[in-house]
Formats: sequence, structure tokens, C-alpha cells
Amino acid sequence: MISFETLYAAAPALTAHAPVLMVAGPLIAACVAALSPTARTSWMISVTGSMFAAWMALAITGEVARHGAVDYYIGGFAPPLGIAFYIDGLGAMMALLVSSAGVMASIYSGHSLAAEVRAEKHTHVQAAFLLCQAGLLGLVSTGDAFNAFVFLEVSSIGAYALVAIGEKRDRRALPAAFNYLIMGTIGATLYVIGIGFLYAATGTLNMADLSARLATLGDSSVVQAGFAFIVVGLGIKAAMFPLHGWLPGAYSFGPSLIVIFLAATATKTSIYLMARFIFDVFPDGAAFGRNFIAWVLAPLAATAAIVCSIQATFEREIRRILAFSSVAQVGLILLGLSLATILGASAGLFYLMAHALMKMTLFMAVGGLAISLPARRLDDFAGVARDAPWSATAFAAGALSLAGAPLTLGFLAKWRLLEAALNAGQIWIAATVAIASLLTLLYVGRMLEAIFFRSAPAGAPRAVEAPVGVLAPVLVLAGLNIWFGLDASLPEQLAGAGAKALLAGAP
Amino acid sequence: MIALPSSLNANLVIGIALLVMLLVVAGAIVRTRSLLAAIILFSIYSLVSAVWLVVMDAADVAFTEAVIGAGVSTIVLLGAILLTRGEVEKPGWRALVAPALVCAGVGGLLIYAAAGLPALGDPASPANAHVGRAYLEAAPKEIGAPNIVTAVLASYRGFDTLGETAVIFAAGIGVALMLGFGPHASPLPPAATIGDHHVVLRVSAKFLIPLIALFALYVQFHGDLGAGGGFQAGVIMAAAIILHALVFGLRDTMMAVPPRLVRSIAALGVLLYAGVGVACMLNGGAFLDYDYLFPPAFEKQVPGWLLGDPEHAHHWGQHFGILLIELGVLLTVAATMLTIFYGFAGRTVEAIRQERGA
Amino acid sequence: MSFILLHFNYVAVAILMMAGLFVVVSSSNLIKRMIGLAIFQTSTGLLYISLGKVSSGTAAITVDAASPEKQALANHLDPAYVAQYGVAGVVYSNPLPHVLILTAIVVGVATLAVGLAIAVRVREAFGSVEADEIEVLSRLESAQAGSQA
Amino acid sequence: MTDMLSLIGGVCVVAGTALSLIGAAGLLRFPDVYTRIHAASITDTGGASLVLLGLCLIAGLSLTALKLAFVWFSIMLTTPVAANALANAAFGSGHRPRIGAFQIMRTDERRKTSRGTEAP
Repeated sequence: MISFETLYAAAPALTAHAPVLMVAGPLIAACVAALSPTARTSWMISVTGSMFAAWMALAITGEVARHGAVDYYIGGFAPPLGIAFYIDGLGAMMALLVSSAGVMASIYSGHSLAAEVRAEKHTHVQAAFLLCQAGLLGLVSTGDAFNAFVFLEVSSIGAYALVAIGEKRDRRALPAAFNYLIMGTIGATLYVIGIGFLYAATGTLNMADLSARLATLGDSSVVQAGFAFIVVGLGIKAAMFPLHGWLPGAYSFGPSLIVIFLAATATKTSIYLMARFIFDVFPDGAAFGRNFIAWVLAPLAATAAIVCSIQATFEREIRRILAFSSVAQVGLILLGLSLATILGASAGLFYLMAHALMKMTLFMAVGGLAISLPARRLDDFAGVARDAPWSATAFAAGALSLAGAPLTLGFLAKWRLLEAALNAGQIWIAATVAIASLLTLLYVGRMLEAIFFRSAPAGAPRAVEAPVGVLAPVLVLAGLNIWFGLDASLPEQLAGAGAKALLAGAP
Repeated sequence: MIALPSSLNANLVIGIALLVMLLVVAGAIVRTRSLLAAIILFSIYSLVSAVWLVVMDAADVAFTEAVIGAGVSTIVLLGAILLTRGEVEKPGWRALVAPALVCAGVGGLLIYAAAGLPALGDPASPANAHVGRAYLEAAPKEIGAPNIVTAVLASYRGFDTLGETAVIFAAGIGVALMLGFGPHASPLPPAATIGDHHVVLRVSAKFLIPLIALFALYVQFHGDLGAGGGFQAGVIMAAAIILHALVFGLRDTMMAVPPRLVRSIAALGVLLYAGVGVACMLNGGAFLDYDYLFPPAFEKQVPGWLLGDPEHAHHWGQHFGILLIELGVLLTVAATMLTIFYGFAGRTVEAIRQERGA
Repeated sequence: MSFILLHFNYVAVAILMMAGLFVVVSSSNLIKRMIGLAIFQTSTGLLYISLGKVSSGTAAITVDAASPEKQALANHLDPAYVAQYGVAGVVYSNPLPHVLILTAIVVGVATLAVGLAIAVRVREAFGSVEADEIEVLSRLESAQAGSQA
Repeated sequence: MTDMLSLIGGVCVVAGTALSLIGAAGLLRFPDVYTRIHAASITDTGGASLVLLGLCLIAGLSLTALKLAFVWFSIMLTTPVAANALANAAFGSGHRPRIGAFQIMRTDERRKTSRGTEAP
């Protein structure tokens, strides 16, 4: 049993500044990486920057576990005049998730990038990756609604370009990146419009202040429109069904470095922000909020879980299967949150972390195989297990976890979701989770069947085991999938603290 | 309904007239099939909206919109249609019903909300009464910069501006990744073949370039007194160099201001900005708290005459902090704009062919 | 009438946003879509600035109390109005929306540049900037993906 | 005295805007590139000069007037050059005038030029 209260305590001076250092660290590292002379140095800087951010995130998590939510006034100005960071249990959980995904991705990129991108571009790729990371970390820690937009864009602009450089392997990365850019920008702009309406109604941008003022304001057309714009805008960014059109392309064709990072974090941070607005900023009793959750969010999430799982079953390219599966899993996470109970939210957040972990494992394993195997279709991966047993094993661990096999993290995650749905009396949500799990079993079965039980056709190119630098993080993540399946105290604590922070005062 | 002072009415009429112009221009952009026309119309759109912004008292925003919207965006768009060699859009919409429904939905929601928004110019609206007013009252005392917009931009919301500088930096990296590398990037492009008949252009450009650079510096250092600041100055500075490239050829410009150097400067700008933040932190303040920019011991040793008016002495840190971070913004913006320009302009037709063959 | 005139800007901004959004979602040409996106983003700025306008206000640049400009500004105004809404005897427009939109404009041009750079590469890779043609080519490629490997 | 200056200034501003309006009409109605450039640059130089002069007179002897003078200076420096460059480029890319001395061209030469030569 690991406890965050006792796990780690950084020096007080460092802890005091940890929230901002967590964002500024990768940002500064990005500049240094862009200035660095060779691909190798930029990779080292990238790993260092990511590790620094993870260290800070760990310090914050410990601090939050011990003393509750952390505030940080940037520039020394108290909100609402200044921009304040506000990190509670939920923010700490997200920060830890994003920064550890960053560490894994950056370590992994040392070898994978060389196969995917021309060496002269590496310094800039690492810089863009670090900016993306800094943006997402800023997004989860800021307490200012407009500042969140700025960080959303910092992370997105880097991500668009990074997806587009996948063109060296497959030119379809370019239209996919363009589509991602258009959808992402529309989403961000709708979010800004929504913030504008909230600002018109309240005169403030600080989330805590917004919340306090909205509570006294009551219902008005401006507030309702603001709510709608924010939710739709973030829904696009979070790939909420039916606004997920950009995701399969971006995840299928981008280089592994960015895909594994985005798959683990990008949609999740937008879900985080959306949850922040729905549960924290808007008053609890607002009729439109409750109606939205009951009549829009939950049905759409359920549709996503079912429809996209079916779509994944019929896809032929392995990364597209995983991408559609991501949209479906986003649906499951949102279903958990839409229960609006502590149990439901903690199940949703637990699922969020579990999904990040397993999708990262899967994309990493596929990326490792793709270094030697110029293939995309599932059929081309036939019999890979014989040539690259370690990668295939890691893939199997992630896939079993995704399918919810017992003794894996995925099983626990699905179980808690079911439990929470039944506990809240929402039978149809429980049924949806069950059906989605069965569908997941179908496409996971297809993938595992191809990789393990089929033999490669004669004359087909054979895979070679991924290099150690790639294999090590994959195996670590695969191990975590199993480890957390046996002892889930760590993610459980995080999810529980996050749910409590999100739904302070709810049953 | 509040009683409106009579002087609003002239402004109101001008504002409405400009909005009608914007509507007409936007309609023309939707209708036209020529991309070139759409780009020029977009430039006009930006310029007209800049005028409207002046009417709405948003001098800084108008300035930015004019240099960025009507200036940089137009250049980049023109570069893009040159490189995509498609001046005319293919006739026929892809689909009309679904987009029209989406727009109708969003538009309906906007107008639904508009009815509940405060009247234009309402001084008692929540937006104007709460934080906005607090800035107007607090900034002269706490920051000391006469331009409140600069005070808010650089100090109260300095972190936003850091993020924004990072966005610009990211865009520079993105464009460099897309267009700036490759076989064609190392050798310089061929010298431009501008005929003698452009002699007027060349002579006046020689005269104008230093003037533009000077004006950029004016805008930079005048930013806390009047409209202006690092963003506008950075774009203007880049414009001076872009003018050089347009008139004397990209080759000469790239020799004088090499792309690699420019990309490094962009990173240095963000580094300077973030560095100021870290320096404040090391001196015991919060990140970007310029009051702690200089250690107290250091401030005591500075002779009084340098601090100037003792009444404003406590703004010293704020003043220099804003100056430094605006310098960082200038460096990043100018370098990034130039990177973007190099990216588009450097990708000549030959280079494309070369890359295809490779 | 007065209500319509004083809310005209919101309606105009809404229509401008729709024009931009319509171009983005309906046009097939990538460059045209970027132009639409730019209009959409610029119009958002106009919404914010509308919110920050204060009647008879001046740009938020502190006017010295003793300067002739201040006298000129004050001459036209109702002293009670100035006393209630002014700061140190001058009515200013709200600076906060201006700051936010400065940021948004810069973000907009960053997006535009990256989007156009990608569009240029799309043209080089597919020989077209029309989304429907590219989609056809992509579909073809998906159908035969891996078979050439 | 100040009122008188303001009045003259106002007249100048109105005259400048009228000139701009006429220039805009010319831009729309003139038959070819060169005459249109002419109309546009008259707007820029003549119209703007008058407006700026008027504003100078209204502002009186102050820093504002000096700044306006700088604006005028830079307009005078840039717009004629821009008009010149535009005309140069138009000529270089094959546009031929439809009116004036250049109109007297041989028919075969007229056919050779790619764009904008045929009389309506």
C-alpha cells in the first residue's frame, strides 16, 4: 500500500514554487532543445525537462495529499486580477498523469524518432514536444479560464506540426494534421466565445471567482450560451462523439512520439477541463447543467462507447483500430463522470488513468514494431509474436487490459465503472459498459489472433525486435498494467482524491 | 436603460457603418471563387476591423490587428497560394445542408445570447464593473505604466503573454518543421533577377528599411506609454527584413540574416521571458513578480538619480521587468515572423522538384 | 430602436462568425478554409471588444489629470457620469478584453501560419489542395495500404 | 483664431474624404489597371494629405501635429512607390493600357499580349 502523504516531500522552497516550475521547466527545456546542436543532446534535454516536470508533479501531489489544494499567484497578484494556479486532488492527478506520460514518451523517442523523422529536424521536434507538454501541464494547473485557452493552444500548435511530420512515413499524415488543426481551432475558438459570454455575465475570468458569481447570478441566456459553447468547444478537443472526426486520422498517421503522448493525455486534459466547468464552475443546481448531463452527455457517451467500438471492429489498420477504440473509451470515461456521484466520478477518473496507461502501452508496442516493419494493416502484423516476442507480449498485456481481462488494470477499471453505475441505479449505463466491454473483446481478439496465432505469409517482410531503448519503457508500462491490476491502491487514491475535489459536497 | 451621453451617437453610427462594411466584405469572401480575391478581401476585412477597433477605444488591439491581420496574414496567405499554385477554388460547394445547419445552430445560439448581453457601452455591465475597473484603479499605483493595457498584458496577466509567446515560438517551429528543412534549405536560393525597372523600389527601400526598423524600436519602447509593445514592434521589425527580401532577393537577406540564427533568436526570446520569471523567483518573489526582479540589496546601492522620481521608485522592478519581457516578446515575434516568411518564400519551385526526386 | 442599435454589434459579430465558420465547414479548398478560420477567430475578437466598450470612454492610457486632453475629454461629459464611472476624473474603456484579444490575435496568426504550411505540404504530396480530391486519394491508399510493402 | 483654424481644418478633412470617395469611384469605374492605380494613389496621397492637413490644423501646434506630419511623410514615401511598383509589375506581366498613347498598337501585337488588351 503506497500512500502519497508519505511518498515524497520536496524541499519547502521548491514545493512552494512547484506548480509554476512544472510548467516553466518544460517550456525552458523547449527553448534549450531548439538551441541544442545535435539530435542526441536535444533528446537528453527532452528527457531531463520531462523528468523535472514529473518530479515537480510528484512534489505537488504529495503536498496536495498532505495539505489540500495548492494555490500559486503568478506575478504575486491575487486573483481575480492576477492569474492564479489552483491544483487540487484532480489537478494533481492530471499533472502526474501528463508528466509521467511525457517522461515515458521522451525516453521512448530516443530510438523511435530516428526511424520516423530526419535527424536534422529532431531538435525542433523535441522542442515542439516539450511545448506540447508544457501546454498540457499549464492547462491542468491553471485556475484562470482564459489562461487555460492559451495553454490549450500552446499544446495544440505543437501537436499539429508534430502529427504532420508523420508524412515521411505516410503522406496521409498531412491531411490528417490539417483536419486536426481545423477541428482543434474551431473547438478552441468556441471555447473562447463561451468564456467571452461568461465574462460578459460575471466580469471575471478566474474560475473560483466565476463559480462564486455564477452561483448568485441565476439562469440567463448568456450563461446558458456560455455553457453550451464551452462544452461543445472542449467536446471537440476531447473527441466527444460525434465531434471526434479528427482523432482517428491524427492518431493513425502521426509519429509514435506524439501519438503515444496524445493518446495518453490530449483528450483527457480536455475532459478534465470540461469536468471542471460542468461540476466546479457552473453552479451545482443549474437546471441546464443537470439536463445536459442527463440528456446530452450520457447518451452521447454511451453511443460513442457502442458505435466506435463497432467501428474499431471493422477497421483494417491497426492504429486506426486503437484510435477508434480511444473514442469509445472516452465515451466510457464520460459515462462514469456523468453519474455525478463521488463513486461514479472516481470510477471515471480511474478509468481515465487506466485508459491512458493501456493506450500508451499499445501505441508504444505498435510503434516499436513499426520501426522495422513498414506496415499498417492488421494482416501485415500476422505472426509478429514469433519475430518480436517482447514487443508482442507487451502489446498483449495492454490489449488484455483494454479488453478488461481479470488481473489487469482494465478489469478493475471496468468493474468499478459497473459498480458505480449500479450503485447510482443507472442500469442502462451499466448495460452500456457491459456491451462496450464485449465489443472491445471482439477487436482485441482480432488483433491478438493476428499477432499471436497467425503465421506470416511467405515472402512478407519480417519484424525485428525493437531496440532496448524502445522496449524498456514499453515493458515498464506493460508491467504497470499488470501491477496495478493486482494492487490498485495508487491510482485508486489519486482517482478518489480527484473525485472528491471535483464533487465537493455531492453525495 | 441607462441614459446615454450624446457623444456616443457619432461613435455608434461610425461603428455600425464599419460593421456593415465588415458584413459586406465577409459576404464577398464567402461568395468569391478566386482565392486571390478572397485573400485581398481578408486583408481589407482586417483593416476595416482595425478601424472599428479604434472606434471602440481598443488602440493596442487595432494596431496588432493592422500589422498582423492585414500585414503578416496576407503575406503568408499569398505565399501559400503561390506555392499551391491554385488561384481559383474549384467550383461547387462540398455540401451545403450540413454546414448550413451547423452555422444556423451556432448562429442561433449566439443571437439567443446576444439578446441578454448588456448594451454596447454600458459602463455598469459586469464586464466593465468588476475586474476591468479594478485594473484601471490598481494599475497606476501598482505598476506605474501609463498604458493600462501594457500593464495588464505584461504584469497582471504576464503569464498569458508568456504562453502566447510560446504559441508564437511553437508556430515558428511548426512552420520550420514543415517547410524550412530539406535539401533546398542548406544552399541559398538563387539570386533574384529584378530588372532595372524596379530602381524606384530599390532606392526607396534603402531609405525605408532603416526607418521601419527605427519605428519598430519606437513602438517597442513606447509600449508602456502609448499603444504598442513587443508584438507590434516584432512584426514591424520583421517587416523591415521582409521588405529587404522582397526587393533585393531572398538570397541576400538569408546571407545577412541566416535562418538558423533567426530560429535561435526565437528560442532566446522565450528563454529571456521565462528567465525573468525565474529570476524573480530566485529573489524571493513569485514567478514573474517583477517587484523582486532585483534583489533588495542591489536596489539600495543604486544611486537615487537613476531611480528618478522617488515617488515612482517602487515601480522600478515593474518597469524593467516589463521592458525585459517585451524585449523577449520582440525577439521571438520578429524571429518567428521571419522564420515563417523564410519557410514560405524559401520553398521555391525548384526545391519542391528536388525534394520529390529525393 | 435604441435596443436594436445598441445590440447591433453583437448580431453583426454573430453573422461574421457564421460567415467564417460556414467557409470553414463548407469549402473544399484548404486555403479558403484557413481564410474562413481566420475570419472566425477575428470576429471572436470583435465580440470581446464590444463587451469592453464604455460609453464616452477613452483608450485605457492614463491621461494626466492636469493635461489639456483631460479638459477636452471632460468638457463633453456629464460630470455625474464621470464621477460615477470614471477613474481619477476620466472615463476609460475596459482594458481587459483588449489584453485577451491581443493574445487571441497572436494565437490566430500562429494557427494560420502552421495551417498554411501544412496545406503547402499537402499540395506537394497530393498535387491538390481540394479536400475532396485528397480524400479520394487517401481512401485509395487506405484500401491498398500495406499491399505494396 | 483657434475656431477659424478648426473650421479650415474641418473643410480640409471634408475635402480629403470627398477626394477619397472620388478616388474610390475611379477605382471601380476606370477601364484598365493603370488608370485604376492612378485613381487609387490619388486617394492615398491627395486625400490622405488633405485629411492630415486638416487634422494638423485642428490639433494646433502640438506633439500630435508633429506625429501627423510624420504620418504624412511616410505616406508620401510609400504610396507613390507602391503605385510605381504595381504599375511596373502589371506592365511586366503583360497588361497593356486601354487608353492613352500605348493604345496605338498594331493589332498583331495586341493579340500577342496575354491579358487585358481587348477594347470592350
